[in-house]
Amino acid sequence: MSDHAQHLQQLAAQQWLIPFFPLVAAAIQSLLPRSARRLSATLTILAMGMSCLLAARAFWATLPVGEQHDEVARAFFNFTWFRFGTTALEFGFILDPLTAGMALMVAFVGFWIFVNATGYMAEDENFTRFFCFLSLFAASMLGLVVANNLLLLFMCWELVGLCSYLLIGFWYFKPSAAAAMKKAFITTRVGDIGFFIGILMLYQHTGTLTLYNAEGTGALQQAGSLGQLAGWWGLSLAGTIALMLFIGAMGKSAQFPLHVWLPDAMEGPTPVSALIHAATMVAAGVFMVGRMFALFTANAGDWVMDFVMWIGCITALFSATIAVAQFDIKRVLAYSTCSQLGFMMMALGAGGLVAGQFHLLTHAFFKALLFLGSGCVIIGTHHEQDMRRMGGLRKYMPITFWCYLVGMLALAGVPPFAGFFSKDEILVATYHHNKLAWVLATAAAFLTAFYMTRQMFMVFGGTWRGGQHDAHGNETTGHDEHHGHAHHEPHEVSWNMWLPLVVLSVFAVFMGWLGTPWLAGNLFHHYLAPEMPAPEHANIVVVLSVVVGAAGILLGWLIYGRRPMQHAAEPDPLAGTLGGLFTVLNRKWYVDELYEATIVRATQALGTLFRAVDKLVVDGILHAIAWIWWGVSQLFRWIGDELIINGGFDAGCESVRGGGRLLARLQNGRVQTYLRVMALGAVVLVAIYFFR
Amino acid sequence: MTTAFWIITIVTLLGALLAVTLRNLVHCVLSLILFFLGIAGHYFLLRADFFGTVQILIYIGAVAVLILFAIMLTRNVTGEEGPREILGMKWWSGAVIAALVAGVLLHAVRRDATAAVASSAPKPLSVADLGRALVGDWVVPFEGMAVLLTAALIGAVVIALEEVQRRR
Amino acid sequence: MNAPILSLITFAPFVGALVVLALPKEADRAIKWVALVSSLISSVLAVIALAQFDPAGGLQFVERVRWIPALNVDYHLGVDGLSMGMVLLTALITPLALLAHWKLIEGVKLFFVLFLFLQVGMFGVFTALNFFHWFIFWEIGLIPMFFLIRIWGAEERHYASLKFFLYTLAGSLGMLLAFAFIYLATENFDFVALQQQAASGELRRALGVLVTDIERVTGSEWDVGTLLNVMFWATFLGFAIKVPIWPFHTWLPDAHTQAPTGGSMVLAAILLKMGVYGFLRIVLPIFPDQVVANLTPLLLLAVASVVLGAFAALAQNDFKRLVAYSSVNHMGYAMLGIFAAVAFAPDVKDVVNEKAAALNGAILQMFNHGISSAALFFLVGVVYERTHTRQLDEYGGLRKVLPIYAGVLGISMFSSLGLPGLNGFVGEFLVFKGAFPVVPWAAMLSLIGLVVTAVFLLQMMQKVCFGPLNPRWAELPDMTGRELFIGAVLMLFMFGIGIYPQPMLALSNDAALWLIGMFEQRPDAVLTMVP
Amino acid sequence: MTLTLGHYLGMSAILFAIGLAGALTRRNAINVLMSIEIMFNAGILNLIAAWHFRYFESLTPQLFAVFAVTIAAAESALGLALVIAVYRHYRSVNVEEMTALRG
Repeated sequence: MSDHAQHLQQLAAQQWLIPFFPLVAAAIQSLLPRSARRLSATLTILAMGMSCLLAARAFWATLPVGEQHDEVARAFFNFTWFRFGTTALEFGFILDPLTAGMALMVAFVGFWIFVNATGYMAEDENFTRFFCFLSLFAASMLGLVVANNLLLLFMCWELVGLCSYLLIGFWYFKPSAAAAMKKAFITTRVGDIGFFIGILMLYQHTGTLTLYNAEGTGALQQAGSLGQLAGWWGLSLAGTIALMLFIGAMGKSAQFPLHVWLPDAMEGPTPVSALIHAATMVAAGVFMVGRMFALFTANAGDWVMDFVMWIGCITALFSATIAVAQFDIKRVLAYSTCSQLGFMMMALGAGGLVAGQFHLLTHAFFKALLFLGSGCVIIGTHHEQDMRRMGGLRKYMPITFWCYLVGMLALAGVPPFAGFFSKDEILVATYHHNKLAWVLATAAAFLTAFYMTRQMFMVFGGTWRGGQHDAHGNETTGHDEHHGHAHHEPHEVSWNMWLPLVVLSVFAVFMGWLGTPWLAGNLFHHYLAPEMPAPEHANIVVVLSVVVGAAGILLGWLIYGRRPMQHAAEPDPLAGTLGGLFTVLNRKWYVDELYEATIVRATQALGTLFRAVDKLVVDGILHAIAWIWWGVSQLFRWIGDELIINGGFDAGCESVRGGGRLLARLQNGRVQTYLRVMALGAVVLVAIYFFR
Repeated sequence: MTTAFWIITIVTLLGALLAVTLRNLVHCVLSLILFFLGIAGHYFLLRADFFGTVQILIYIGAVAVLILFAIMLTRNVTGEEGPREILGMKWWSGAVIAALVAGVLLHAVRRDATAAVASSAPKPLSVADLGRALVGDWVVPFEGMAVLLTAALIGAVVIALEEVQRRR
Repeated sequence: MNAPILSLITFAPFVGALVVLALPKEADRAIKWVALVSSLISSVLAVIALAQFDPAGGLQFVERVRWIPALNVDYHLGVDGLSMGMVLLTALITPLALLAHWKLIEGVKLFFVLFLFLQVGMFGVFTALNFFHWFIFWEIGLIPMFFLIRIWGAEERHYASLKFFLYTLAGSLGMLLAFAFIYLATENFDFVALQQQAASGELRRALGVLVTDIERVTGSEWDVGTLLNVMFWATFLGFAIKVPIWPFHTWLPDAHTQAPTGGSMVLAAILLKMGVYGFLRIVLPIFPDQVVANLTPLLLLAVASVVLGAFAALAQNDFKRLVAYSSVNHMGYAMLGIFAAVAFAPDVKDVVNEKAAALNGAILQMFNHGISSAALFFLVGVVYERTHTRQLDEYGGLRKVLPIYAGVLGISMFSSLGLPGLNGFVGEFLVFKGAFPVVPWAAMLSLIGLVVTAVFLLQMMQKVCFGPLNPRWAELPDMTGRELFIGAVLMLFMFGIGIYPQPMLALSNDAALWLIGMFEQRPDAVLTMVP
Repeated sequence: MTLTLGHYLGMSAILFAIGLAGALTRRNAINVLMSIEIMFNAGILNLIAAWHFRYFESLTPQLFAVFAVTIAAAESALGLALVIAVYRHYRSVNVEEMTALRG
């Protein structure tokens, strides 16, 4: 074993430290009183800083050095969690480029989001709690990234879901937030059932959930042989498992048709949106698919890869169309996240592992930037989220504006910003794989450029429209105390809020160069997957993507830039052109309504049905039995009282009651009645004996 | 023997019937004594002379007298039972049940092969044999019986005394 | 150690009850302390037993004394991996339940005496190895609970207590008859001996002799197989009602809802486990062939418990009823694991380990459900004490005034939901891990339950704690120190087992392997039984 | 016609039924007690008859009869004491009014 490998081994054994610091921070903060605000924030940021440094050290160690750069640097550390039967369930941590890159990104972006959050949440009374949840979130996300075990990954995956539940519902007193938090958890859990089945199948057939181990019997190391076995629905076993895992990823990464929770998740505070719903948590699905890529590609004949690609493609285009018609500043970003995640999935489905993961990284930076930027806008405009009541913010919030512009250009795919290179790589991968998907993806890219331009002009262009409007609804603001300031002019935000924007902007500009084919032959590809051939470049793709990007921006300028909106009440110019379609898009193609009418209704109906079954059928039978008993006892009473005993006997027996009624009729206290019954019983018994 | 049997049987049955149907309690007791006498007669007929004697001593001498005392203690000596209830629902149902029991028992007797055994005219047991057996093999039940009798005696006293104490 | 530790554990509360009986009625504090201390003595002894327990050692701390020679009945106690966890659970939950009623005012003496008797019954069931006194303990568990519900229950306590009593009594009747037959055939009530006789086929042979006798006397035709089947179903019914398995579960929501808080805690945490434990200790060892032959309907019932229980919970508007239905759902997982562990699946790779996962998971699930359901019922009680309503609609936004309560409720809820890191997850994962390869269809159907469980629990959380605060509750005080202590103890176990389940699994693993081995070693017998 | 065991058994069956009828129909507790005595005697008669026809080598039937007579005597003494006590309490010996056992 070389020195380098040994070093990696040591680092892998320390990978647990990366999630450990935020976890400890969360544990400490859960016990802190509400007043310990400064301590809480300091703890969170310090812990995240530690994680960030550790992740950077790990990243450094995985960088290709010397002659061994045609092979992935991978080290892992496994240990026993518990034993059952004659076997044991192992947990483990891994260190390879995929993990290291992702961990560094999560820790780094997370760190700056936390810094921003100290400003955004400055006035919230549950500040401490918020940072506790943030730390827990960071811990679970980092745990997910460093896991060398599918079950550990799944557990962190669920914990990430828990944190999103807690943070989306952070303003729990808003009914919409309370509903959204539940929706997020349940929707992702539907996907998780698929994930769970995948885990169970994988465990059954490989006998382990450890991804890599030294003996070469890890689950992923057996992917090849799984690819030879038959699974369900014409897939190989590996393909079936991959499909199941992908269903989980669909839930987490908000892929159509499990995307519905993501836009609602905007109910949480904006840094949460940035952290969970843009940069990192939703990325978990893409990361997981990347991590389990060996299963997806184990059998070339499987349709699971096409499935992934088409789901991604549909999501990319579908969400992009919705984003065009939204007015909530965060909602536009949310759908754009959906759409970008679709791009990533599409890339993975087209075989572009590197492209997908690369876009994941770059997107994390500029989407976090955009979300934090929108958070700054929201704070700067005193908790205004409706873009129609913004405008002209360029004047009031210059730093935010410039950073936001960088993020927007990166998202729109304008060269040389980060998004251009990564999206380009995706389009190239798709182009080689399926032309139709490529065309649709290009259309989605066009829409992306368009709706981002629209947002820029609505928010920063034109003049301030907020003052013209009466006090806005309580639902869109988390803070009642801000209500009175609604008419104030917007202002620039404090340094701890804009500094993260600046830092992230730098990355949004330069990050993409790591993955350009023109610079040292795609550095990122060599880092992540040196064993895979780099995709062949296709000029038409690049040219076309630049063209559609420019066209989108141009169209946006034509519609929204040339003649800015004057009043908040003014209808969207696009609404006139698109007519009813605009409403459909605005209402998100009515998917929520469809679910409400079908699945939700059906679930509730089933609940009512089974409650009724319990009440009417099961208890009904029970009560029927009880009534039969009662009836028999009544018969006895009739025979006993009316026939055997004098018919006119007193009312003394009438006072029998309740359950005792059963036999109390016979137990009238009269010795002779007992004697009669006894004699009759004897007769019956003897008669049975004789005449049997 | 057969003739004697039938005569005594008729007496016994008559005594029993009257004892359960007459309304005057004292008449009932008198009929009961007749019944006891009949039973004693059967015992003699069956060569269980000792039991015949015991029957007369205990039942007629003790039980019947006891019943008479009870009658006198509870109501006026010739007290009647109240309105006649024959043909009432209760009477009929009781009679039917009794008839059913009789029917079942008679059926059992008829079915049983041993019922056809004729008399082998055994010689009477000596009282001395009985006494030896009682204090020999059967001493434990015998002692138990003694305890039972004592308990009954004490019980009867306590029940009677209870009222006395309460009155005090 | 030669001290009869199991007897001490079992009867310490009994002594406590006697002391309490001797105390004057008015001495509330003394009564409570005596009850708590005697209950805690059992707990301490149980921990001592745990320290000396060797998971691989089979039955331990065995006490065997000739009791009724005429009936061949021994006083026979012992614990193994199947029962040790349950003894611990009883030792843990009962003192907490007593503590939950620390502020009780009415009928203190009777309440605590009944509770201690209840504890005796529960310990007795988990330690007894002879049907004779096992059954006595089994019924002892019933009677105090009946009175606890009847006297300290809520509005419909009369109906609920009677239903509970009649239902469980009717269930145990069949069991008693079945054991009467077994006794007639074998002249034996001892679980260990009966298990061996069942394994060697001796039981069937003895029943065959009995059947010929019966045939000779009655002149009718009997069949041993049918007789065994009837006996199996009679025994099954007795335990199925206790577990409860759908559709024998309807006593449970009523009883739970009407019972006082501590009663519900013990009922859910321990009494239900007596049913599952009965399957492990009695049904599986004594009727192995019948279990295997009837596996499909048994699995169907388990799945029905999981799915229908969850759906029925979804439609409840009563906080306590909802939690009660979640018990049906959760015990369904345990039953699924148990039935999966005995299924005949020769094609599955490494089948012993799969089954070991399922059975260990089921046993762990029993313990976990004990913890989380006790916590949930306790929390229902806490909020009911303050608001005097159980209607979910009437709560809302309680997190604002009861932040600590909301936190504890949230953690307990997630523990019940099976969130990783908390105890529920490990048990459910193991059950599914084992059940999925062995009986895939049942596992797949049960997965529906996982989603619906999440739905109804989150819906409960939303209605209780989130949303705008109902102004009626603006002045509610948060949890007191005593209440928080109870919650904290339970949460400690939730986190402990969730993060490091190895100690719990180590307790049960060898016993589970033994039970599975019993089924695995007799494939011929099993094969002939399967129609 | 020779006399058989059946004759005695049959007769005592009828006597027993008569006693039963009395016990079932009479209202007066003393009457009931008397009826019970009749039933008792019918039973004892069976024992003696069995001894006579079947088990004359054995002492057992007669000894059983001794015990039965003893019990019957004790019973009637106690029963009558009870009747008296009840009469003092209720001022009545009507068994239909003695319903304290009512469930």
